[in-house]
Amino acid sequence: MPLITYRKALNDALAEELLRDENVVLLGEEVAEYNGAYKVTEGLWARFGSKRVVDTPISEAGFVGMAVGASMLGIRPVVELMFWSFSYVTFDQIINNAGCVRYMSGGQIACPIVIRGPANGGTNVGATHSHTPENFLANTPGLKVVCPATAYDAKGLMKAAIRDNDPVMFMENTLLYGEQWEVPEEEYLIPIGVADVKREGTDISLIAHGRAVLTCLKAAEILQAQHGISAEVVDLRSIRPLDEETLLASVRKTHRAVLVEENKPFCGVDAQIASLIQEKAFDELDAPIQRISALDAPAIYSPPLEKLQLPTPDRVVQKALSIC
Amino acid sequence: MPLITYRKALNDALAEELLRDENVVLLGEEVAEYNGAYKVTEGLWARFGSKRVVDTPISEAGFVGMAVGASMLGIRPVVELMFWSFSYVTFDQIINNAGCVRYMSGGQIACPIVIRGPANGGTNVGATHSHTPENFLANTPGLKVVCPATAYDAKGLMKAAIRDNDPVMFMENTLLYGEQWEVPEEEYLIPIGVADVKREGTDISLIAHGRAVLTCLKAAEILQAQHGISAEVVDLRSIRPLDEETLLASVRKTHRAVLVEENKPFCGVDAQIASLIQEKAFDELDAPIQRISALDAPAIYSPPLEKLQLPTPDRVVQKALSIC
Amino acid sequence: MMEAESRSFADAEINRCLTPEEKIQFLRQMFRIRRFEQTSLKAYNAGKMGGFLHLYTGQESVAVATISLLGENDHVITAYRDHGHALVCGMEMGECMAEFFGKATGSSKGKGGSMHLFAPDKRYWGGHGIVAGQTPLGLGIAYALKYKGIRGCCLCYLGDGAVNQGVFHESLNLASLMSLPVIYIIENNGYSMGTSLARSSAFKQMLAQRAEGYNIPWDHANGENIYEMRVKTQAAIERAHEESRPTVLEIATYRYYGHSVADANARKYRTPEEIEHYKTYHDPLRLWQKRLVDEGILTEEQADAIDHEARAEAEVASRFADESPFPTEADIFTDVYSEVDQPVGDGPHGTYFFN
Amino acid sequence: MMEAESRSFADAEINRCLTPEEKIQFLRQMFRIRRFEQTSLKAYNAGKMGGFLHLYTGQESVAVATISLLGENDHVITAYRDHGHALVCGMEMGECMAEFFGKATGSSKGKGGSMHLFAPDKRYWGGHGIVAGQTPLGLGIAYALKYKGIRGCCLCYLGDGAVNQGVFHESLNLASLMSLPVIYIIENNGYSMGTSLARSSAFKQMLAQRAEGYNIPWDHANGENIYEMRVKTQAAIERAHEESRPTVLEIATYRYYGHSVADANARKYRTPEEIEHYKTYHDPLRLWQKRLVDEGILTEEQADAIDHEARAEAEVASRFADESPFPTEADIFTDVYSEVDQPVGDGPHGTYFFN
Ligand SMILES: Cc1ncc(C[n+]2csc(CCOP(=O)(O)OP(=O)(O)O)c2C)c(N)n1
Ligand SMILES: Cc1ncc(C[n+]2csc(CCOP(=O)(O)OP(=O)(O)O)c2C)c(N)n1
Ligand SMILES: [Mg+2]
Ligand SMILES: [Mg+2]
Repeated sequence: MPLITYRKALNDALAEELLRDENVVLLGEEVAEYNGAYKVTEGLWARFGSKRVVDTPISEAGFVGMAVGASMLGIRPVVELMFWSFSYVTFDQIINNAGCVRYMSGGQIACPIVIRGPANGGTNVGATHSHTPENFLANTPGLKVVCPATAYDAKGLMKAAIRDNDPVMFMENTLLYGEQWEVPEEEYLIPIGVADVKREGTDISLIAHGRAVLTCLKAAEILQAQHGISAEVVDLRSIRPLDEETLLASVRKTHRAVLVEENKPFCGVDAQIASLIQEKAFDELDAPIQRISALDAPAIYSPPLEKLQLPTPDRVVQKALSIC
Repeated sequence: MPLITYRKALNDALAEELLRDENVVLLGEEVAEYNGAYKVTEGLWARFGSKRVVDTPISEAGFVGMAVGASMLGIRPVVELMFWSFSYVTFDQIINNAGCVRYMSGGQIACPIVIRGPANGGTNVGATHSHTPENFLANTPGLKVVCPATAYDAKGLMKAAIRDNDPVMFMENTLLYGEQWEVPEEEYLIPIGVADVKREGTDISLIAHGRAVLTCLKAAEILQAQHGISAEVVDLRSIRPLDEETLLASVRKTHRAVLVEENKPFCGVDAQIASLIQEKAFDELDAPIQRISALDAPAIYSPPLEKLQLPTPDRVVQKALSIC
Repeated sequence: MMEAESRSFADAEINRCLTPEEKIQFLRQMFRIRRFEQTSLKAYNAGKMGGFLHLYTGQESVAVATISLLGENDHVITAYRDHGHALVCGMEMGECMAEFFGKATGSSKGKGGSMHLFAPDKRYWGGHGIVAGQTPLGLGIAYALKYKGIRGCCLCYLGDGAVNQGVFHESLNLASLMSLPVIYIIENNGYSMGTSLARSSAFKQMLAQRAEGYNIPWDHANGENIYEMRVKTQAAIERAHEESRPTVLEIATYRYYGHSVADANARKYRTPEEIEHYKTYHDPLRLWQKRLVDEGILTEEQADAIDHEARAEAEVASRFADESPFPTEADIFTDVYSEVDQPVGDGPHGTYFFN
Repeated sequence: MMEAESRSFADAEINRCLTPEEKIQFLRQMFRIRRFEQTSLKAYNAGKMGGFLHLYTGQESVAVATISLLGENDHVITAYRDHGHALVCGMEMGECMAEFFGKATGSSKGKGGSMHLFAPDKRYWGGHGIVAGQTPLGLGIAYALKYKGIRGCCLCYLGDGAVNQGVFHESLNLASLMSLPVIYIIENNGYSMGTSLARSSAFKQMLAQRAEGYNIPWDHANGENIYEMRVKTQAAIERAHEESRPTVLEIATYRYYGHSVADANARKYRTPEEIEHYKTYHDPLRLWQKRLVDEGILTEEQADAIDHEARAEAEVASRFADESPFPTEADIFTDVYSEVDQPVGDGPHGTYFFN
């Protein structure tokens, strides 16, 4: 299988879906002529033209709302937020219009929209540009939320998201765009709501989403090599719907769990996962579930400090050792 | 002690602080001449005039941002959101400007603002008007979040919030405005970050915030009367900062906990509380922590159904029995 | 307004071509809205429904006149004061009233309430509770039409208070920049809740003039005058259909009741005289009825009969709503995700609900 | 611009009263900004800092001219392209450069980065990364001044792309309605990232005209011409001071570098000729220097000396930044809550951080 970047995987997914369905349209700031601030849409404007790949002004509430409205008539907009941090200027359109219109219309209206872009810290862009709102969005019944950790997952999930009839919030990571993974040439889709065991293990479950999955894989190597501990790494992939079965099965096997995320801790995704595990696998737990999240302050700018603010393999190892 | 309503308690707190500090100013839609959509500011415009009690247009992002800016120069704005649901059109101003300006300026700038208003379902106003974003806001380091359940707490916490040098998100409940409690005539403040044991008990801890506290108190009565179970009711009062000690002490005493909130379940406040308890009192738990939240769908309009969507004493009793 | 100008609206081609039956139909629609709302108000006061109820009474002519011009590819979207638009777009009184009552037979199965009436099959897209939240949605409908190559437009209504939400301005810029066939109709009833126009908005001549900054044509019309509104709306529709360009049209109107039925101050921020003056001299229903009588195409008796029919229809709707069942507890969880309601392939996967 | 008009700006009272030293100081400030940025660019390319770095090079005259008029009760707030405003407001190169390097000696202790320079003691309120997010903050500063009865104003800068954020419009309405002494200065450099003005904004004559819809006076100025900017800014300041009324002032300018240093397309959406043309014929630094030489108050040699001083100052700043320590891990948790940093009474109560 060819090695391609996470960025290219997304780009391929978008191109394939643009080709497949003429109702798919990409919208966002700098997505067309500029090829995307992070080049995820590179070449698509040249290939598909100004009708299918559309630059917008800096009006997130306006163009997200516009895309929601268009989706009600059967258009399938894929809207880029240059950063998910900017979702806060269009939060109302996402939560109330995309998230509630189906319900409030008694099921008469569907909203097949994808909103995508990077949601991560770690690139020294400061507090306002480093938000990770997957927990806010997944709190909202009516929205789906996916956070792919690899190029393979990014491609398969993006194609599924575009074909999905519900609004899908698709969270990428600028630190992953340049990373490579094996991705098959043949078409494939990954259903939303299915977690992936990225590494099998028997002693402890490391449960994560997004880039934290890679942090866990590194930690698992260290745990194996230096401590003889066999860690299983579960990648949630999709936050809502959530594949409870897979993560509970892992915990039932290992009886210990460390949850790792780049989200802030208070009411982060892993608060929910911890709450779930302790409720549904209480008697299986040999130790309290441990969590590692971003250090609980606004994202600091200072480059070396910011690295410490996000979960590191070392912190995961230490936490794992504390309960093994 | 005189019995006064939750609404009057807030009104008194606002009046006292307006009188005490000339930098306190109330701002919001219909807060002045109309006396407030829910009459929390009744009489204040007549008493304090147009400089201190200010009507705004329907521009939440504009006037919240304006208030944040004014607070940087030492004004102490108390901004009403007619509903906390409308915070989504000003989410960026709250999270990025109020929440991050202190950090990003390296502590040079304080933002002594209070944003207040009702955050609750249960009044048949539909999905877009029934949001309870205390979990989103408490996720955000830099913001404080309080959710008073009684008139007494509302008054003491509001006065503390106005004097606080950090941005405080103050969440009221339209269903409580008309309820009465004893409130002393002498001045008092309630420090933010201190929970309150609203009822002592030995067999199980019911932990809640906002109106769910009252639901728990009713459930505790039933548990006592009909099942001989002694339930302790812990009112968090403040979500961030959080009085971990008090809630953990309760769990260490009762060894069982049911968490009750009107928040939606996924990454709700109680996900965090559950995560905390299982981590810090793992060996003290005799049963999995149970949670009762709003039924996990957008708020339904239909009046009888909406009643079922929020936690009821009966559901709390059933959950408690399931682990007692 | 000058007598001559008023006559010229009546004489415009778009109005001259109206048949007497069409003109009478406008009256019928206004009566239907008014009687429907009166019946709903009674039901509200009897505790048959909850929450808000934003009456359109006094503004009926706006929805009737503007929507009367729409063809089969033209769409409508509005805010929470949506009863008039819903009925004129063809929704049944019964499904609307049942929605108010929170019944399973309601247009949204009791899930939306009075602010959220929808009938996409009639190209009526709601009913939206967040002030100005519908303005980019209306833009999106226009976008979809243009994208699909359909010659149509979207009428997007908003209030005089709603113009101060930022998203409306973002929408104006997008509408002009992308050349979209959206027509923003500002129903200026002089108040946003208890706040008069002058206390909520800074402007030069009128609110619609803000469109100028976006190079969007704008106009204003008197909401009492159906002929005038039709002329001005028609110009906007032609601009949308022919040039795919947006318009902002401000219509002066008035609401008789409070902001919503729960508006305790309804009679405080406006003088009773002001309200009475409107009812007496500017009631669009009364004025149109008089005009039809003057034009000799209707007698007072016929008008009364129309009124009676409307009352009767509203009564039937109310009974229907009353007798309908409430949704069940299980219904709370339907219509959240299409994938749960209508699984595709081997889905749905994973847990969707977390209680 | 007509020769005569240009002369009349120079002859305006506000410019005639300038001393030679003041005029030379403008040049010095422009050199300081430019050399500071060149040094920072070198440091960026050497990996001394991360994230974004939005160079103001080409626009220096705007901050210099407009801020030159401010008195002790006048305030400044801007967006992320903030180096020029920061230096002109009196921030030291060292604290700014250290901030870029993420050092504990930085103006925000390394917590804010280049987009977030603040000096409230100099009435300079940042440095804001969310497009147009600063526009209501500027309004709030003006609000506070008026509230306290202080005769002052706030200059709030934004870009040509930022005008399309809704919150700016909400701010305009509030500014006019509440009569606040805020002056919005649109630094129109023709591009928002890679998008030209024409592709991002619909307008009639110019962006500032949108102010008209809010009954706010507006004007425009040529960013090459310090005298003109001073005249037009002064009019706005007087309006703010005397009448407590807002103004929108659009200033035509140009940035030489990409949107940020990380802008890979910097030379794609604009032709190299366009950029060269600006540098050659419209460089504000060069133009002002020439003018001062023409006015006979400066020699080329003196100008070179000023340039040298600026370079040297920037070098010192860079060394200072380089040699400064990074914050410690514990510093991550300070400056989040004042109550934690400076406890009042028996506080703080409860848990503030949740790792
Ligand atoms: C963002 C937001 N802010 C506030 C409200 C509360 N609210 C509902 S309607 C309304 C007044 C709107 O007035 P206007 O736009 O003139 O419309 P009208 O009610 O007169 O039809 C207000 C303040 C809301 N629903 N949404
Ligand atoms: C709400 C928001 N959307 C998008 C961005 C990303 N962004 C930062 S600057 C910028 C361009 C702004 O252009 P302009 O306002 O003209 O200012 P200039 O950079 O030219 O000074 C964009 C799109 C952002 N920071 N905030
Ligand atoms: Mg109105
Ligand atoms: Mg620009």
